[in-house]
Amino acid sequence: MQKTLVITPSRCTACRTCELACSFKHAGPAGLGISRIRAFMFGEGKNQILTCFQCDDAACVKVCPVTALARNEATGAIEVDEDRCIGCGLCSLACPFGHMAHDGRMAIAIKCDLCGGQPACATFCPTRTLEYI
Amino acid sequence: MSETSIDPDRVRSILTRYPQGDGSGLIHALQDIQAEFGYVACEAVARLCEHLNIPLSKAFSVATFYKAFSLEPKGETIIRVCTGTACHIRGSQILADELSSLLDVEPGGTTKDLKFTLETVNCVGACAMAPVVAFNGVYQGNVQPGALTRKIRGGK
Amino acid sequence: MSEKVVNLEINGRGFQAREGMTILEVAKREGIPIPTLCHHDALEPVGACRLCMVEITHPNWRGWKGLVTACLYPVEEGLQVTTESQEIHQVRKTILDLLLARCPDAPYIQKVAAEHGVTATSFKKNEVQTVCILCGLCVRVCAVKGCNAIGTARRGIRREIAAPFGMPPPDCIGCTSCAHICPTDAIPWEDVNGVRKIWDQEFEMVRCVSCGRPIMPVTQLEFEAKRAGISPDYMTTCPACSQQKTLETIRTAFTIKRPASEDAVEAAS
Amino acid sequence: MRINSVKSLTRAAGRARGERKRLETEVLVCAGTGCLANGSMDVAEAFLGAIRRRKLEARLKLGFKTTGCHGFCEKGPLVIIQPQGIFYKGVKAKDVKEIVDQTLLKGQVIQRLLYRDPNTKQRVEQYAEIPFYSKQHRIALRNIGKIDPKCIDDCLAVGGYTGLAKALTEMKPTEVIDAVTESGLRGRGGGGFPTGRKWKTCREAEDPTKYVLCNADEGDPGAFMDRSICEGDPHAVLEGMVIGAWAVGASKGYIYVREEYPLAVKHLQAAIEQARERGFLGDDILGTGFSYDVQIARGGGAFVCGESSALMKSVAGEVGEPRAKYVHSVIRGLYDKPTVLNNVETWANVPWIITEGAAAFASLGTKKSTGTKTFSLVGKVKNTGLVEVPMGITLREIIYDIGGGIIKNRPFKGVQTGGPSGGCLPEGKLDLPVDFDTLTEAGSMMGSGGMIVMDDRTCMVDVARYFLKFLVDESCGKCVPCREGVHQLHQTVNDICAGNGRPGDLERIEALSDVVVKASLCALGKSAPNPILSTLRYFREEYEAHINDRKCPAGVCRNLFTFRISPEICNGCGLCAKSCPVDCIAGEKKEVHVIDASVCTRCGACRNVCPTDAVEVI
Repeated sequence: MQKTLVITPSRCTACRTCELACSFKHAGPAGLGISRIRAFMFGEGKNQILTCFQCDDAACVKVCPVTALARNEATGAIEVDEDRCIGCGLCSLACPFGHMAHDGRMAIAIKCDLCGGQPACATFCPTRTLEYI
Repeated sequence: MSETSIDPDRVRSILTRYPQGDGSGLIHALQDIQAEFGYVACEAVARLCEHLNIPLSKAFSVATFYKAFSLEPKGETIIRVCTGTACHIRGSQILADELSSLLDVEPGGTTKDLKFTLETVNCVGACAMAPVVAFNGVYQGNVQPGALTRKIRGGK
Repeated sequence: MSEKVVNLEINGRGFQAREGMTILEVAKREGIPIPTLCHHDALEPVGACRLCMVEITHPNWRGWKGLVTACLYPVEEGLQVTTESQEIHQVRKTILDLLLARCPDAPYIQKVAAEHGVTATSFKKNEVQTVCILCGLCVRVCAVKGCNAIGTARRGIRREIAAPFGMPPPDCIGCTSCAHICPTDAIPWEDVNGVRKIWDQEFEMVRCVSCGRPIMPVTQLEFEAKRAGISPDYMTTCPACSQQKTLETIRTAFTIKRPASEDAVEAAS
Repeated sequence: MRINSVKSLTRAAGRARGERKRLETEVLVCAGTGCLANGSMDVAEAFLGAIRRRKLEARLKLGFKTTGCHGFCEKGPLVIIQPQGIFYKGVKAKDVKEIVDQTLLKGQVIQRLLYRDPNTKQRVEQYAEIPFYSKQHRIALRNIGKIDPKCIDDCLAVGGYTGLAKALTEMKPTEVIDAVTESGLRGRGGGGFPTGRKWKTCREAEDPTKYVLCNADEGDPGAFMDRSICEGDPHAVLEGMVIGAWAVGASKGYIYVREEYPLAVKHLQAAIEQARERGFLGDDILGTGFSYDVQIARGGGAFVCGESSALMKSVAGEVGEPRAKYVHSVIRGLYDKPTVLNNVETWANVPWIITEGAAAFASLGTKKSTGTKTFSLVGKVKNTGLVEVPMGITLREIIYDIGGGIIKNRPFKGVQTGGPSGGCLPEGKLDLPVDFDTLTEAGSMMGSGGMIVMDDRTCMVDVARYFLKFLVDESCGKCVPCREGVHQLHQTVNDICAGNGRPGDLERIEALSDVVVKASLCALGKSAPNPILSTLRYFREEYEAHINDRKCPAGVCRNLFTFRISPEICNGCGLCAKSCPVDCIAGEKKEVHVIDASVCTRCGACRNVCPTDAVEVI
């Protein structure tokens, strides 16, 4: 069965290790990249983690004019083909949850790709808030 | 851009010759527009694009790519100096220069009074009579320097 | 594309690829660098810049070998590809040298040329200097988006990228895809006070329903919603506000409806 | 009337021949583009008027018709009187009365209208005896000048469409392809690709929708073979195309004609309509059930559209930009369908091959270049015009025997073949046999058949500059090496011609040319440096004179010489002063004339008219 990223916010201490892990994992030679996952601190027990839901009927996929977004059938993640992306920004506007970002002015789209099946955020989460099971 | 207004009826009668939505008629239709109005007027091309269902940018690319089309109205008399190889080695460049300085236009240009358009053409296929100059499509062969000046001065 | 698998060699190493893939696709997949200027994976290859030239030969070709563009050449069984040689370098250098004569002030061309050892052009600089290398990416991306607002004009050395009849292009939706894909930043545009200016045209921008930040031109919103078959409402909130909204929704949902200890959000798959 | 079977074709041809046989005399007036420009329409009208007024038709059983180009355009307007074969050249409307009175009514030949051999000074009466014609062997041009191209019956009378009938009723498509293969026919448009092989690949392509096209774009400046065939024998082209369509299995086709050839368009259009009426085109051709139809696509004026992929784009109404042909157009051509594209001359040869047999064609020419080839022999040669000769004939035979040598017997310098993609060959190569491979080896190419003869007053640097300028204007501009590279080559040569050449220019030209050849996208770019490379190869010293001595020895590059009238030679005839467009030559009659160099534009008019060659280049 396909694994999913399960988030249990009640365990989150907002330590932001997930953000760092994500940045390191996706960083190019230029240094830290933008994290595809974000932790929000609202006090003990109320912290929240946001990352892509990998929607079934994903708006980002629908609006992309060059089919640069496609689901990786192995992991279930919607991935950006960075060589196809033309940086038009439609996907991040279309995402109703604000889960996508663009690196700088109209560069290519950035989103969670579940690290191809080994999400770094889950691997490094110290509190098992993030589990890939 | 246009100096003469484009009669929509004349455009419409050209459009009826081409099936709607078939872009392959573009070059022919542009040729008809060129022949009808002396140039490919923007308004006419815009109507053509609607008719053939093609983007205006494509029609513009085609109209500027091919030598047959002019975006500006042409003169009453179109003088075409053949610059084919045979004409070139028999001195057509001298004729082109002569006309250029006489009419005070570069090849491709039209005199301010819209009387003459000077063009050079790659080859009209009348190489045996080189050098050849055509006045509104009427060919004149074995043209010597000076003859054109006399002809145009005489006709002016 | 056919499913037939063929064997080929690149720089002496054997690879497998689907028949009909281009040399560039296979090389990219295998991490073999081939420089390009006019190529983009999302767009039809056209072979205009000629920078991706590689040498090919085949055991059946009786010693014949020649240069082809990697972006266009489809791989076939037994093909032998060389991506680097004295001759290929000479071709690439000359192309960049020529482009530098055309666009001496384009930083991107200066950079790529320098990477190939060309720091100054050996040719006469063109009279009309520009930063446009005529790679045609802008025209192709405009076509892919379905707008076809801009195109090439004229031919030869006088070729240029242009709006039809020098007027603001009627088919332009103000999306700026042309400007973004341009490797040399040759297409100017700006957003000022909720108005976008590009191709001598001004576009009123849709503003984020929450924060009021300009998002995209009204014309583009209509166009994109229609093309994607989604409601325009999907794209009237800026990403930051969307994120905030999501956060609020989750917090409200979980604090009111369920005890905090049991909440779990699954990333749907 | 529709012709529905081979039998009824035979009957129709018989009738048409009968009509012709009934005539005792026939007057043929050439109405090709060249003769028209010389006023042959006036001549034709004068004849028609005289025939009507004097009721010659009935009195003499006289036939009259205007024909396509005889090829000897320079001497036009041409009038031929059959069956005697009397050949009059330079006929004016006012000569018509004399021709009627003397020749038609009394059977006397008018001496002054006869062709005079420039070398022997002899008047020649018979068409067939004129050296310009006698050395020729006409296959592609077989009917031109004999028939009225606007009249399909005239074409049937000389055997038109019998090749088609044979192919459709007696041969399988594969047998047609085999015949064309065995004939050794190679594409006459420039590349010389074996026609049979092209057809075979197209036939075997999977897609059932196929196209058969004709390239009548003839963009090479200095070439007009295809124009003459389209104007003079359009049915031969159509017949060839239908045979080709039958062979490969196509049902639709286009003829792509240059917009600069209005007469060719007119005649082709008329021929298509007549052929449809008679059932040689359209549905159920000759009652065999086979269908194929042709439309004319008028070009928009772009040399690059002679390149096959660009032509196909243009037919589809698009910008004529070539694409890389890593998948050939016989597999993926017009609208991405398998497409056979041949040029006019190639198609015109096909019916002959079918009727006369592949062996007859293969027996002509050389082993690898069979058959004949049409050339437009122009430039500084005495007899200019269209010639068709067996392959393998030498350049010398064409230029000296057929062409009569160089105008005013000046020294020969070079001959340019193959148009802008070809090259210039020097005196030393004159004895080379003319065939596809030999010309290519020598650094030129066959091309479509333009042959431009140059004398010592042609500057080879200027010729290279001319072709480069042509190609700069005609490059589509899609790929960098052609757009930017040829532009740079042109700039350099322009500088050399203007007297601003620098040491090392020639080496830079060669290095850049090498890359343009290797890296350009299409044949236009790949062959663009040919004119400069071939002139550098054979006439390098002329470049060096321009660069090192700042001199143009031929007296063409206007910054690099002045004219002077040699006082020793000048006989004071005054012709130069009369010809000077800027009136800068002074001198009394019978006195030495002097050019005012400060006013002189170096147009060369004086040098051209001087009977004693007194005008010198210094």
